[in-house]
This record gives sequence, C-alpha cells and structure tokens, in this order.
Amino acid sequence: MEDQIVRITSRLVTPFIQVYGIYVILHGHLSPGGGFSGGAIFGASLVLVALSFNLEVGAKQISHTTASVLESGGALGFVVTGLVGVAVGANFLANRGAGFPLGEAGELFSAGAIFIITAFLGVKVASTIVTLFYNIIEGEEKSGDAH
Amino acid sequence: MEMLIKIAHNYYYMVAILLFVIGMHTMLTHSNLIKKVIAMNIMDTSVFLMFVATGYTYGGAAPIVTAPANEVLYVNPLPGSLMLTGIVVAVSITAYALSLVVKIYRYYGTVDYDEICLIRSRE
Amino acid sequence: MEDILFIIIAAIFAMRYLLRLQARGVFTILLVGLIGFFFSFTVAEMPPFGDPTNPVFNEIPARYMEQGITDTGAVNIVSSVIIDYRAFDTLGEATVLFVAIAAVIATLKSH
Amino acid sequence: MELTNHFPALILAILLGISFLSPILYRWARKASAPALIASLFLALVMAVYLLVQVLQVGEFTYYMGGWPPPWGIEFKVNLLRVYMLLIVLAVSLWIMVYALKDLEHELKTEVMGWYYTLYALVVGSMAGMALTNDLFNLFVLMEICAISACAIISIKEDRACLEASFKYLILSAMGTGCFLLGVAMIYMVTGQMNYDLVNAALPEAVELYPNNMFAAAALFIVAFGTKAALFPLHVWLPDAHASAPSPSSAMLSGLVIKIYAFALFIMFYQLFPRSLLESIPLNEIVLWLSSMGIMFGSIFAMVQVDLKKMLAYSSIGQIGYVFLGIGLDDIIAMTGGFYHLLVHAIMKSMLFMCAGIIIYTTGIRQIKQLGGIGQVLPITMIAFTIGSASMIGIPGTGGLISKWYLALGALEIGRPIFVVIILASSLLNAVYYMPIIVNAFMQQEQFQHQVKPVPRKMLIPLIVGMAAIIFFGVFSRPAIVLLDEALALFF
Repeated sequence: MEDQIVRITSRLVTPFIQVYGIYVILHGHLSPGGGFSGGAIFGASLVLVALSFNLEVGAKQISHTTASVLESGGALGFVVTGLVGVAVGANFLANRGAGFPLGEAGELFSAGAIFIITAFLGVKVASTIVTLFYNIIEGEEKSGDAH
Repeated sequence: MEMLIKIAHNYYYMVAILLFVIGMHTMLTHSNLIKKVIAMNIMDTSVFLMFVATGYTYGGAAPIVTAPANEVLYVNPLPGSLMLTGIVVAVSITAYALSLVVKIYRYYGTVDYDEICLIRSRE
Repeated sequence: MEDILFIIIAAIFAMRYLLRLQARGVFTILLVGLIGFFFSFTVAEMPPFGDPTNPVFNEIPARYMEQGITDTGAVNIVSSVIIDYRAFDTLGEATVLFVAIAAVIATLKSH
Repeated sequence: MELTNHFPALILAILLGISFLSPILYRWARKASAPALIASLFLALVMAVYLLVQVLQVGEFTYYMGGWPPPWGIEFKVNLLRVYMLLIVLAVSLWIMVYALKDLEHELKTEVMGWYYTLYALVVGSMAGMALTNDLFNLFVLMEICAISACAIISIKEDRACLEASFKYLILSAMGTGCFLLGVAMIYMVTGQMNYDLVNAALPEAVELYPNNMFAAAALFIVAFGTKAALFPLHVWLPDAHASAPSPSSAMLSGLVIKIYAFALFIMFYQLFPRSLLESIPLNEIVLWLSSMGIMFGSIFAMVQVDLKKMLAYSSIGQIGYVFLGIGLDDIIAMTGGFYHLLVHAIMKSMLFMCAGIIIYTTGIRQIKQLGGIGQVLPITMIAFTIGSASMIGIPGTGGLISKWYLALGALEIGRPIFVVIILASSLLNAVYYMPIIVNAFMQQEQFQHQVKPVPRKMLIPLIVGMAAIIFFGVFSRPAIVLLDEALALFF
C-alpha cells in the first residue's frame, strides 16, 4: 500500500516524535515519563517509518547488528552502573551511597545514577521495540512463503 | 445490603475483579490462540488496576514533588512504580506469545486450538 | 429482604444466560462465577478505596515523599522509586525485555 | 566493605551480565561463548559455596540492594535453606550445561545457540534470585523472567510440538503469575509492606481486620505456585513441555524449575504467613492431599506412556508430589525428607533425561518398546539409567531411599500412617514402570537392531558424575540431613 499523504505526514512527524522521545528520556527524573516511556516513543517513531513506507526503508534505519549491540549494551550499562556501587564500597545499584553527584534537584543534570540508568534504559527499550517489531514481521513473512 | 454498599464504595476493586473473571472465562472458553493472549492481557490489566487503585487517595496529587510533603496530599508512589514494571512484563509476554502464534500458524495454517488438535489427531 | 430479592433477580438473569450454553460452557461459567462471587466478599471487606488512612499509607510513601529528593535527587518520585529505591526490580524489568527479545528471536529463527 | 559482602548481588550480576553478553560474544567470538557461560556459572557456584561457609559461621545475614533498608528497598536474605537451594540450582545447572555442550549441537540450529546460552543463564539467574530474594514484588519479576526463559528454551527446538507445548506452558504460567500478583495486591493492600519479614509481622493484625483478603491471597498463592510447580490438577502443561523440549532443557525444567516454585511456596507458607493463619485455615491440608493425588496419578499416567521422555515427564509430576508432601506435612522430619528429595530428584531426574538424550542422540529412538537389548551397545548410559531408576524407586544405597524414609518417619510422627501407605504404593508403581526398561535393556537375548553412533566422551562424563552423586547422597546422607535440620529449624 502506498499513500502519499501518509508518507509525507509520517516523514514530517517522525523527527518531532524522536525529539519528544529523547526529551521524555532525559527528563525522566523531573517529569512523568522515563526510560521506558521515552524509549517506547522513540522506538514507535522508527516503527512508524516502516509502517508508512515499507520494510526495506524501515530496516535501513537501524541494522540488526546495531540493534542487538544496543540492547546488550543498554542492559550491560545498567549492570555496570550498579557495579560502580560495589567498586567504591557501597551496595549494588547504589546511587547517593556510591558517590554519584546528585546535583541540584530540578536541574536537568541531576539525580546521579538515575539520569545515567534512565538513558541506558531509553536506548535499550527503543531498540527492543524496533527489534521485536522487525523480527515478528519477518517471521510472519517467512511463514507466508512457506504457505 | 450493607455488603453491596461497601462493594459500591470499592468499585475500582470490584471492576478489577470483574475484569479478572472475564479474562479467566475468555481464557478457558475460547480456543482461538490470539484470544487466549488477549485474555491473558485482560487478566494482567485487571491486576494492575487493582494494584494502582490501592495507592490512590481522594484529592491526591501526582507524586512529583513541588511542595513539601506535609502541605500537599500525594498519592502513594509505590504501587504505580511497581505496576510500571508489571506492564513491561506483560508486554514482553505478549510479544513472545504472539511470536509463538505466528509460528504455530505457519505449521498448521490455523490459530484455533481445537482445529490444531484435530489436525494432530488425524496424523 | 433486599438481599434475597437481589440474589433472586441475579439468579434469574444467570439462569437465562446459562440455558443457552453447552455443558462445558455452563461448567466454566459456574466456576468463574463462583470465583467472582467469593472475590466480591473480599472486595466488600477491603480497606475503603481512596482513604488516606489505609494501611498502605505507612512509612514507605511517607519517606519517599519527604526524603525522596535528598535521598535520590530526583523530583519525580516514581523515577526515584523505580531506579533508586527499588532499582533491582527495574534491572529485572530490563532483563524481562531482554528475555522477550531473546525468546522471540530464538523462536523465529529456529523454525 | 569487602568484596565478599557483595556476593549475593554479585551472583545475580554475573549471571545477568553473561546473559546480556552472550549474543554479542556469539556473534564475534563464537568459540568463547560457551566457555564464558561455564566459567561464570562456576564463578557463581564458588561464590555460593563461600556464602554457605559464611552462613555456617555467622548465621543468617541480609543484603540491601542499593543500600536501602527493607521497608523502602529490596532485601536479599541469606540463610541456610536459601543457600542450600542456591547451591542446588547453581551446581545442577553447571552440571547440565557441561552435558548440553555436545547434545545441543544436534538439537539446535547453530545460529540460535548464542540465544540458548542467554536464555539458559537467565533461567539460572532468575532461579538464584528467587532463592535469595526477600521481597514479594521482586519475586514476581524474577518469576516472570524464569517463566519466559523457561518457555523459550523449549520453543527454541525446531519441532512444532515444542511450539504448542511452550505456548500452553506460557499461557498457564502467565495465568499463574497473574494470580500471584493479585495475591500480592491483596496482601499489600492490607499490610502496606512488600518485605517477607515485615509482611509477616503485619499480618496477624491484618488477618483480624480483613480475614477474607488473606484467605483469597493464600488460595491465589496455592493456585499460582501449584500451576508453576505442576501440583496435581494443575500439571496439564508439564508432560508436553518437558517431553518435547531439547534434552538439556528437559533436565533443567524437570530438575530445577519446578522445584524452585515448590521452594517459593514453602517460603510463602512458613516465612510469609504467620503460624496462626496456617492453623486457622488448613492450607497445608490442601497441599497435602493434592500432592498425594499427584504422587499416585503421576505414577499411574507414567505407566501407560510409550515415549521415554514423556514417561520421565509424568514421573516428575509424581516426584514433585513428594516435595509438596514434605511441605504439607508440617513436620520438621518430613520437611527434611521433602527438601532432601528436592536435591536427590534434581540430580536423578536430570540424569535420566540426560540418558534419554544420549539414547536419542546415538540411536534416534524415543519409544520404550524399541529399547530392548540397548544395554549391550550403550552400557554406561544404561547403568546410569539403572542407578537413576533405582533411586526413583528407593532402593537402599541410593539417595531416593533416604528422602522417602524421612518422609515416612515424619508422617508417622504426626500420626498419619496413610501417607506412609501412599509412599510405599508409589514406590511400587515406580518400580512397575522403571523395571521393565532396565530388564529389557540388559536381559534381552536378541541383538540391538538399530544403528548406533558412538557416544561422545563429553556426554558420558556428566553421567558418571551424576551416578557418583546419587550413590554419595545415598550413602553419606548425614551432612546434608544435619544441614537441613538446622536450616528448617529456623522456620519452626
């Protein structure tokens, strides 16, 4: 299905959705939202491209290798941020105890580990949404051939 | 009658229970696999509703601190945070279940459990 | 008196519905209805909805709201709960997402 | 603080870390991924052994995730019983993984192997977490990780029976976790706590005020853990799932995954719920009778099976019944027996599934009828099968006898000899379906007709270790029994 209106609209809207997603991720400790919601918004923008154009165009946005590295990297980043606490003598996943600078409450760069972990989660969730979408679609296409 | 008034007061919990029961009924009676996945989601959602409802207070504000806690009444942030986790878990299970359904459809050409049993028994 | 009337009316409606069903359907309806019936007693007894004196409003939300900012530095207390106070749950949550991907890819690639 | 204080968290961090790493490793350093998994399982096992030593020295201790004490944060608790469970999980999973290296080569496609390692590490990691965690909601999260990854290690095999089996398993276990979460909501609503100990402290008052909530929560917990651990009427998913899975996954699922839920139910009954609640509603009576029925029916169903792995799967339903019997009998001796059975069954059932895996690997046979005379061509495998079956039946010198002995003693002590009869009868039934296989395998005169591939040595070494372990736990049962006595005394 090819529809000019859908294509142009989605091309117009996509950057705004992505900026909004990044905004939600970065402001996770200040306003409603956070890594999960922001990542889902960002991932949805990439899914939108694939839906309004076709799968090949969508798949060019993010390769399988990149997606898989981002997923593992996001999750590993979380664990490593937790291990910083162990390294400096506080508990696993500690924030203030591990000496992360908390900053001024209400500022963008504040809340120490929360900010870092939210960013990691955002990356991970966005790539998860995209990967899940493409894998299930591809799986379905493969089954279409078999039938 | 007293009991009904109490139930009416706790209508959030009652709706959660109703949803749970509806989900369970759908799960047990429908043989369509996708409907089973939907039923599972309904059940999960009902539990989330119940959990989030426990944290609400009448007139409570969202838990984003703008004023000292003794001046403003906030809702309980804990159930909401926990259910955030729960929702993500439900999404993951749904994704996996749907991928299984995709593959089951590939092998049998149907997503109806009764028909699948029929096909298997014929072989 | 009203109780009995209510139950009779409910029973009549239930019967009308049940008569249109197969035996297996009747059984599930009965089972599920029974579960719902017992749960409704539970609901009647639960702490009243929206009351700030409920048991859930104990020292946990109090500390989150009062000391959340000094403890974690985040204004959004939900964020500070999920990523600081109960960060391990969120690590589990991230892991669940990872499992979902691993499971989906493993299933789709192997078949 | 020293590094050793962080071991409870580090075990989890290592297992989760290796699971996140293994897809990347498999993509760019294929040779290193399996050794890395084995090394991290071994490292986790070493840490668990250290935890045992520490617990024996200082008694139970806790670990606060993120440094926040219980009402606000998540607490990990380390006591003897939990360490016992943790050791079983880590040791048995390491042992199965060594076997799996060779077996998986013919059961899985090469491109999904890396994902298998990921999922395997996650099953182990979530079970280790469930053994240690002291927080209701954390338990829920770990249960979900375990549920999805346990389904995925079934459906990863290229076989349509696996898909259906894992779909059924997934839906039922999602229903189970849904019930669990509803139960948690009901408990949280009336106590306002998530930590086991704090819930336990708040419950007696809550039971007075809101008795129905507590009954509902208890019933939901039985349904939830019963579904997950295949307690009798809720076992319907188990035979398909365990029989169709790749053999290492079957060993894992039958050996460990259903046990950890039985353990979780035990923790719910004896650590979370106050004793007064158990006395006012006969929760353990329900578990007791369901498990007895499971013991009998599991064995009866196993007798009529023609497929070897399916027979072993039905036998698991019977055997998990013993563990639940120990939990339900509410007597320290019976519970010792139940938990000892948990250990012994983890070893023997994993080993039997390994034997079945070797038989399938070398000959491709799954039917019990065709196994006549196989003892001449696969001697070590069939000797291992014999020892495993002997332990299932409860022949002296094997671990299975000890656990049944303690269960029977416990049943006699609280004056319920009926359960001794059930244990004896089920042992007889076990003999009825295990003996013919062994007799056929060794005594048959005619030559074994099918083609036989040579057995790789990598598959035989784990079998020999397993045989040694079963004999060891049958002969030197004293240390483990003493440990369990001490561990369970904390709960009475």
